[in-house]
Amino acid sequence: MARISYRKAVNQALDQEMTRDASVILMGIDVGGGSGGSGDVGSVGGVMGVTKGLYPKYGPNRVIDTPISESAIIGAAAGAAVTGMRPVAELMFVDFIGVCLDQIYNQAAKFRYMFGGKARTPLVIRTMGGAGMRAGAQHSQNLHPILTMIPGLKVVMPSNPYDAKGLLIRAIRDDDPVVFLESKALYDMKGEVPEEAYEIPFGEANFLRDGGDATIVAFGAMVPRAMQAADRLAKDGIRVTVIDPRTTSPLDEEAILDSVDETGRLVVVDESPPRCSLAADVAALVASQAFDALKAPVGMVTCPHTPVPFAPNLEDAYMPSAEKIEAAVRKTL
Amino acid sequence: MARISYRKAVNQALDQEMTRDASVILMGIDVGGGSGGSGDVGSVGGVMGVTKGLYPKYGPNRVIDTPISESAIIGAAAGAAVTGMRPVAELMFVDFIGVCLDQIYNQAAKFRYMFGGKARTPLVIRTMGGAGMRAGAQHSQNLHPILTMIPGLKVVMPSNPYDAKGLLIRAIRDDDPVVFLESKALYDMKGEVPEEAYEIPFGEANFLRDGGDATIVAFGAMVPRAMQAADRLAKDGIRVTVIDPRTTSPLDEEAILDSVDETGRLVVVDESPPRCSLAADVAALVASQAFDALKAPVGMVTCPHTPVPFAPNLEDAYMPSAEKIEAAVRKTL
Amino acid sequence: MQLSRDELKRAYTSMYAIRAFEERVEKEFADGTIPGFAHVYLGQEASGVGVCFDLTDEDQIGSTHRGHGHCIAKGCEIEGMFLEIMGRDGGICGGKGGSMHIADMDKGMLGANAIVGGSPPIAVGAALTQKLRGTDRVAVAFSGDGASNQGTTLEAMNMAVILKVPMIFVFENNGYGEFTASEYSVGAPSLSDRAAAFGMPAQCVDGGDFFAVHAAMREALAHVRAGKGPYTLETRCSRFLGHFVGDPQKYRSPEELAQARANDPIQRFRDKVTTAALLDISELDEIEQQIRARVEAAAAAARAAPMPALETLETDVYVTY
Amino acid sequence: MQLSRDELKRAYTSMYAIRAFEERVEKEFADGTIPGFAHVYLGQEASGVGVCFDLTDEDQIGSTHRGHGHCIAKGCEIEGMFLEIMGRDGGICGGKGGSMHIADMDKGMLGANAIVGGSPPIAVGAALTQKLRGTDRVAVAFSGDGASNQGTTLEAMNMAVILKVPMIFVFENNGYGEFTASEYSVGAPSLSDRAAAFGMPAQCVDGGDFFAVHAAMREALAHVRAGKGPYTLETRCSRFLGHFVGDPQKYRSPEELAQARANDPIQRFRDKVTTAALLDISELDEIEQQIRARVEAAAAAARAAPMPALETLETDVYVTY
Ligand SMILES: Cc1ncc(C[n+]2csc(CCOP(=O)(O)OP(=O)(O)O)c2C)c(N)n1
Ligand SMILES: Cc1ncc(C[n+]2csc(CCOP(=O)(O)OP(=O)(O)O)c2C)c(N)n1
Ligand SMILES: [Mg+2]
Ligand SMILES: [Mg+2]
Repeated sequence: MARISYRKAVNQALDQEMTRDASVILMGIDVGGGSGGSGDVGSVGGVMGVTKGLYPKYGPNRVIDTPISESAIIGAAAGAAVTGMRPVAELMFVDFIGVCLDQIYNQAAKFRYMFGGKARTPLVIRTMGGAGMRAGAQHSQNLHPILTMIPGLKVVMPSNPYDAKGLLIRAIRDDDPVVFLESKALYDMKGEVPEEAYEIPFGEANFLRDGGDATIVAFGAMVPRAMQAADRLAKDGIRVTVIDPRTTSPLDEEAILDSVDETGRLVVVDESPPRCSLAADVAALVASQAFDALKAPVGMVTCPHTPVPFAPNLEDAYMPSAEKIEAAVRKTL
Repeated sequence: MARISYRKAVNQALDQEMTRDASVILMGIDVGGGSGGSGDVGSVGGVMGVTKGLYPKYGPNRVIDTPISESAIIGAAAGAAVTGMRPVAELMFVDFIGVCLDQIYNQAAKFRYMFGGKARTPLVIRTMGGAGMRAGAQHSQNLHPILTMIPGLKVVMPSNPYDAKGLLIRAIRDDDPVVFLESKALYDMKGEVPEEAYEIPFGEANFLRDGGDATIVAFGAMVPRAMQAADRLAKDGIRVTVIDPRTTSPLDEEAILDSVDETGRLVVVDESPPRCSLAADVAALVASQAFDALKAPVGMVTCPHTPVPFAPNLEDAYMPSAEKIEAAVRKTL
Repeated sequence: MQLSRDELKRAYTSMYAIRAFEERVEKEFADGTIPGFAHVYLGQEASGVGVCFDLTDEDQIGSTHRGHGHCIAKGCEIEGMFLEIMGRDGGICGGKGGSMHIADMDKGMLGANAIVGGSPPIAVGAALTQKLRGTDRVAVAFSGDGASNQGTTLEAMNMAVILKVPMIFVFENNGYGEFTASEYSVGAPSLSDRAAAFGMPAQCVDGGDFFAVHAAMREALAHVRAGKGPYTLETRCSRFLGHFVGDPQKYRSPEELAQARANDPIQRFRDKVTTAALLDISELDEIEQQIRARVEAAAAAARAAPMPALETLETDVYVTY
Repeated sequence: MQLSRDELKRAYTSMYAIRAFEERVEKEFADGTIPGFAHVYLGQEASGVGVCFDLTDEDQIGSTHRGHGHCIAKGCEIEGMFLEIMGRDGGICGGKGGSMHIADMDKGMLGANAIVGGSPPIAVGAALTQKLRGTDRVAVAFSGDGASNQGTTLEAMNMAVILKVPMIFVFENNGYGEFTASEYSVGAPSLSDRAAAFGMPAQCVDGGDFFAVHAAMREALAHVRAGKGPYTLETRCSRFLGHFVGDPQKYRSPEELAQARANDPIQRFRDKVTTAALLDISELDEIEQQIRARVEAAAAAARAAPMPALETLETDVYVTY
């Protein structure tokens, strides 16, 4: 099996699905890149190079450069989806949902329910989130809690190349609107990824490690950090279970509850400010449905209730780290 | 003391603050109403009549009708605030934040932090939320979790006329951006309200009832329902504490934790879908910080993970009711 | 272009169906049988019908909060509409949508929309589908004068131009967005000129005149079907009632209100076809009678219909979850 | 209008400061001393300086992700800017903002903005403050050609017109939004014509010519200060580098890249003032030397400066909480 990057895994999923199904189209700002310019059109392939090579292969009708008009991008993708296409719209940074959220949560996500089950909106919104790139307060957020709370939407947070490919293929084949939240901190992460297409189902957590002393639940870019913490703890003989739910909506509640039933201790790691976070969401799930198994206060490792700071030392301090996760686990013991 | 409606209490707060401070201005769609028309300009005073009478009194420079351009409304209010005015912008229904969220969360709420503490943005965004009016999926949401999670923003949810007036006066005098989320279901609720201006501080919960058997935390329009549930329980000799935090950010964590320390049982009532909700937020707070006091699983009474349905019977079933709250409390006993 | 007698009858049937439906909505609302708000289309019938007259079920429209007229003009059944608006089982959307969210995919009706400016981006996407599939179908986005100031609408215009999609922006300028006059809220001297500056042809027509709207729409359709990109049509309409049923409209002078009624598109249609001896009065009256009867029956049936089953509260959020 | 020798020197100082600052940023970025992204203003100096030349500290500007030039033109100190861009203690924003969020309230600089289309609505509000206070101050919103398609920008234009606020929309059309040409992304034949259709006067000028920009800006200021409402200025600029430092720009032909440099606003200013014998070459060279020295020193000091104290992570989120 080839070792490829998370970036490449996403690219491969898009490529294979576009080949398989002519109704899959990409649209977004510079997903091709260079439209209207005097040079090489399609040379860019997204600001992070994720869609590179697809414009040359599939052309301007299937890899559509758009103006900087996110409401029109997402809205048009929703409109194309509900009339039979399978658009993959790129929202360059998830930080930009503020200019197009209506089309996501009041339109695409609600069509089916509002219309009594008669609409089908196979829309994927690819976007990227997360801090650590020194990109400042408006380009470093994750915002998955805002997305997770929206009924009608599915939300995916892949934490490694293998999952990125399989979950994206699943997302494209899914008949509901899906937000596929890539982690910009993970684009260069490498891992083994099968060449052929495969699907990873939604709502099925990945158990990365088994251990009876405590359960760590982590999402997206926090998963590798949780694993680091698990390694450190293992050196002291503390064995933890590490769960990556992979999709935040649907959430594999059973996996989490079952694990806490065994370990009695829970730490949730969430790269977002604490209020109404996914950390709170999972903590509340356990406090309401696995309370009797709980032996210690639930631990939550989140960012502080502040915007993301620019200065590297502040940004590092802002994020959940392996150290903080380790300390939180120790506190539950 | 006069008994006035929640609607009138909001109106009175605006009126008194506008008289006191010339830098307080209102802006929004039809806050005056009738601009450019052939009839009586300022005759409307907001789609719910909340700002009625203010246009005739303060004129078009201080009660500013705007186009249907929420990003421009909120952005202009933020820009006016950061340059010295104290605008109260109306976002007619909170459901519309999807077309202007960027100006709220990436701009107004982040100015101060991003600019190293040098900006001051005394902006109030008045908006209304909540189901029960048969207004359908796009006019019935609350969306306070999205607002509560935003660092830099304060969020107020008044549950009665007295609080509405005192909290709005506080919001207008506050130097930070505040979202003042009115409950459309409560506009006709009457209560005693002093004629003179007064402030209710943020982050100080209101204890509506004391009882040692369990703690109910409820927000906005759910507070009267929690009180109904408390009444029903009282008939069986079950005494509950009912806490209305009044502001969701800042949240009076101490009040909640202290109460749970005494009662050992918690039910949170939140009119929103369950995921990443305020119910989850409070439940997680308690599960992490008052775990040792907890004697039973935390109860959460929320709406289901669905859009708000239109049909009256479905909408009624959608909302947390006194019955559901009562049942949730009994489950913790 | 001369319309046949059958076509004229079809146009009148559609316009009058809207009239009778909305008058019934007004009455039912007053009687308390319609929950929530109701924004009726009275006075704007010629606009919706003129625009939709040459569209098929495969052409798509995106609508607004004032969408009943668009639904009927696009072929939705009034029986299902009454059920929906009253929140009953069997409504077009199972009672879950309501007045502001009626959609009928089979009729190419992509939904009323309670978000001002919600539909134009969606319609761009519907048009994109047609372009990519190489059909000669089109998409239409209805917006009001008020909606013309929403950023989503303005973005959609530019996007439609650059993607060259077969789409028509219809701005029904009835002079008001809620209680604010377009005179005040639209900075530009003309809505259609502002649209034209986005790089597409635009026309402004008398929205009270079915024939004018229909003729302009034919030009628009010819343009977009030829692959020349989008087109804008502004129809100047009169809103008979207030923003919603029950609005006292103090912001409009009595003279203006009287003037709005004087411009009645139904009466103008009648006058035109009877003066030109294209249809007899008796034919028109017969159409009216049939429609009145159907509307009565549909409303009565809806009033008597059961509410949706409680189990449906949590269904159809997702295809799978 | 003829500028004095001192004014010409001030203009050149400002333009050259941007040039030297940005070239230094390019270098520091390559050296790894600037974290994150850097979008430099090289090639657009005449636009920012021409626009800001007659503004005072009480006039306000809203800027973009490409904001360094606007900051300097508006009077921000380059020492604080280097500290900020490197994320150091003592930066204009305490190191918390970074390149895309520099603001300086004392200078009427309301902030760079990393959200495309973020500033125009805010600038409408700043202008509203001036209108309500009855001052003769103005607000300027800088946007790029790409930002001209964002709904927030378009809404702000209409809003500014109807509120008649003293505001100038400056569209710096450098031909590209990231990697996409405005030729493609702007459906309208001209940005300024599109702006004009919103109901305000608009001009398009050569953004490489300080004198042209400045003259147009004087007209714009006269208009808005007379209470006649907003104004739009499109400045056609050349972007020397790519979207960000490090962009290989394969989407631009070598000829186009060469052409961009050929249109160098600094050189054109030098040529103009020396040909007309308004300033001596030696005077210009002296200005350059002084600025180079100051930039060197400021960059060195910033490199040597400490990071912000960790305690500041959680401060200044609120005034009170
Ligand atoms: C985003 C948004 N803002 C505000 C509203 C409230 N609202 C509903 S209809 C309406 C007026 C719309 O005016 P116009 O587009 O002219 O349509 P008309 O009612 O005249 O048909 C407003 C402001 C809304 N539904 N959505
Ligand atoms: C809402 C939003 N969408 C997309 C981006 C990503 N982005 C940053 S700069 C830019 C291009 C802006 O182009 P233009 O307005 O022409 O300014 P220029 O870079 O040419 O100065 C884009 C798309 C963003 N920052 N914000
Ligand atoms: Mg209107
Ligand atoms: Mg540009």
